[in-house]
Amino acid sequence: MFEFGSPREGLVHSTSEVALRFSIQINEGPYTHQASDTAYQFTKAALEKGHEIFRVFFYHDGVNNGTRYTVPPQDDRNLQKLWTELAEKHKLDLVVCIAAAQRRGILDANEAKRQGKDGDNIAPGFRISGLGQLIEAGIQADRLIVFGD
Amino acid sequence: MFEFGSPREGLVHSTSEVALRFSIQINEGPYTHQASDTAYQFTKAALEKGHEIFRVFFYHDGVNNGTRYTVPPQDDRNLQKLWTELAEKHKLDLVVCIAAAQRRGILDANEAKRQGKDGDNIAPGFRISGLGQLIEAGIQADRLIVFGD
Amino acid sequence: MSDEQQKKKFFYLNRKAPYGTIYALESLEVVLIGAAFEQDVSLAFVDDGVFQLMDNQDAAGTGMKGFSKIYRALGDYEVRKLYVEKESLETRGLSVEDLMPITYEDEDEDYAEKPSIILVDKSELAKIIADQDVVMSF
Amino acid sequence: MSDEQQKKKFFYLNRKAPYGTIYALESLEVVLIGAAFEQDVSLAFVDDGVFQLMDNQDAAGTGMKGFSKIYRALGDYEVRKLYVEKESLETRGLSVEDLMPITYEDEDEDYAEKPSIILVDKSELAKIIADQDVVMSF
Amino acid sequence: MSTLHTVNKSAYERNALKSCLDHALPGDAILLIEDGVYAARKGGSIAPALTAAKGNFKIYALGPDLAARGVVAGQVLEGIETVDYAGFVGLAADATRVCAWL
Amino acid sequence: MSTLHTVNKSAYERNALKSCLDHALPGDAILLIEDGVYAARKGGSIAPALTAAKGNFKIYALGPDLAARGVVAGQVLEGIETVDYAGFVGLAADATRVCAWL
Repeated sequence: MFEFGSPREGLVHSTSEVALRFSIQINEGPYTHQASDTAYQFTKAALEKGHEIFRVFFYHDGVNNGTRYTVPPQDDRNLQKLWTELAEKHKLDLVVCIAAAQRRGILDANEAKRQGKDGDNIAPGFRISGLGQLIEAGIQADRLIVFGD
Repeated sequence: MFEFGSPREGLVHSTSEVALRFSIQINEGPYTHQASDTAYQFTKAALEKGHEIFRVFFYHDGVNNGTRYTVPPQDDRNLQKLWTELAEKHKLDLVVCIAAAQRRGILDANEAKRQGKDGDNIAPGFRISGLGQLIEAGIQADRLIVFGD
Repeated sequence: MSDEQQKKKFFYLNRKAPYGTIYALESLEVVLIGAAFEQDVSLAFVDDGVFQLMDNQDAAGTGMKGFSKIYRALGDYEVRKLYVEKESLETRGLSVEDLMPITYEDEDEDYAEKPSIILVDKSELAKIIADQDVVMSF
Repeated sequence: MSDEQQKKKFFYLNRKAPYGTIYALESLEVVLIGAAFEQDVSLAFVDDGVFQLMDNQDAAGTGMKGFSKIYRALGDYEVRKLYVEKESLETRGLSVEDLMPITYEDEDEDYAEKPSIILVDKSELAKIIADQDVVMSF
Repeated sequence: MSTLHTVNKSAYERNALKSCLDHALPGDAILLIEDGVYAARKGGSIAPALTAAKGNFKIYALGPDLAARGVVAGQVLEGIETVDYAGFVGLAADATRVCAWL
Repeated sequence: MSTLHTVNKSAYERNALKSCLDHALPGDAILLIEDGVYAARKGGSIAPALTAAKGNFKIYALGPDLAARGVVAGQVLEGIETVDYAGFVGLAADATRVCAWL
């Protein structure tokens, strides 16, 4: 893991800041609330400062960030793509809560098959898993940051 | 249209109540907020009293009521199915706003094709259309009732 | 029913701040589409809704799309009545000078530019609501 | 890192009323799953969160699924610390008698039934928050 | 020519009920639904404001929402009438317009 | 051993900031984000409470959120420091835990 040796551009005026492991929880869907935007900017900034992101966990309506069916207006940001690209670049673990996803209609191929649905809509870079992954994210990280409504 | 001649079980103590034409606007997704539940109970009660429902318009996160991919817990209500069944029974016009749906990943077969997506998730009984349908619902109905957050 | 009879008073009640949630933006999208229907349209900005009209909005740093320019364009859509509640401004330490200038061109007066923002107090707004046919809340 | 060192203080901050939104229910789902991880768990009910614990909840008429029984079962999951804020109760005209009785069996005292609800005031709760490792907000 | 106002937010958390009371006219009906029904409970800090408002408005609370939240019959403020969904429809029909304070 | 508290709600609409101020300890940091930043604007009715709180806590506001909402530099209350997303990360790193008042 990257350790801060000397002051760098973009670092805050913190004297104590060393590389930490963050977990991120996102509770709201894209566009409807700013939570996903703020979480994305925070995650990007943390990575740029050399911190580790242990996991990004999508809960409640946050699971709606993980559908590849969104088609936002062309002059607007595409939050799903932003997350997918950030995950690809930094090997992020983007986890969509299975219980929350079932209530809200987010499916991967496995879930679709298991539930007898005729298709799935999960976006690249996201995976569906259980709430235990959120608890583990809390245990393994130095800080858990919650973005919600 | 049904007119109230004499007092009936279940009618409120209104002396003036005649059959009216209602439009319903739903702004929130199922489960996350109670708005869809309340709107459903209101719509059902209005129909049982002999009123007409001109249109149910799903806006903002309300569009998420219209995905057939939801799999709520077995002991819980399935709001999408409740709406689909009510629409079937009473020939309701359930309209999902296209602009809101695009942001949130709700697609019908036409939209999927037009946007180059590999599948769709719209539920039976729902159709995707423009915001003009909401304005028309306001114009044509005696009352527009908004359920939201 | 004639076309004239079909003309209804549409009232958009905006009580939420912009950007934190999408309601302000998606409310505007309804207003723009609704303008084509040639109804009698007015908008009200109450409580945190008054923040929607603040001048100098620049969303670029958040990654979100700014949309404050749309309010300025409402006059072009013949949306000319933007009621702003005085008490809501005062509580937030705002005056009308803190808001965007929003105007329309009056075709009856040689296209003179006139302000669309109408300051009202609570009791005036209460009476305006009581005069509407359709209230859409955001 | 040993298993002992891995044990963290998990704190669930519940500030929302039940039923109007899903946060109360989905917060409970995290608590139940989290119980299997054998961390040091406590829940706090503050502001409208205290409404979650009201007795006599019956959601049948709304069509929604009632879930108040889950709170009573928390003791079986070894979730035994439910901090309820006095000031939040008082503002809402509630006393602890208006809340569900929630208990756990203390295996160290011959499985005596003990109350899980712990009344605290604001300043006590502030200190409890300052002692946590992980704060999950709902 | 009256308005039905609906309030679905907890008055302890948000300003929707206050704003509604500020903008209703004498003779209007106010219906508390969803989390809005907590305001109808006796003893809370919002109760005096609601009791004062009863002189000007007809105030209702949705029964199924009260029951879901554990607000039982004897706890509802005097003068607030409980209605079911059919009653909600009736109130909407009786009014000239419905204004939601979201 | 301090806490970073985040507040993302308008203090004019909800009680999140008030509740945060009631539960922060001296030396804690409070970061206003999203609609929470309106509280940092001079002249509003919440300003005195925030000014009083500055004696006990370090109060920050997220710059990009201020800018989005049209709160320009001179309008921010004295003593409230503006940070960017990197600064937000730094505050989270400096604290022992982060508590969101949603």
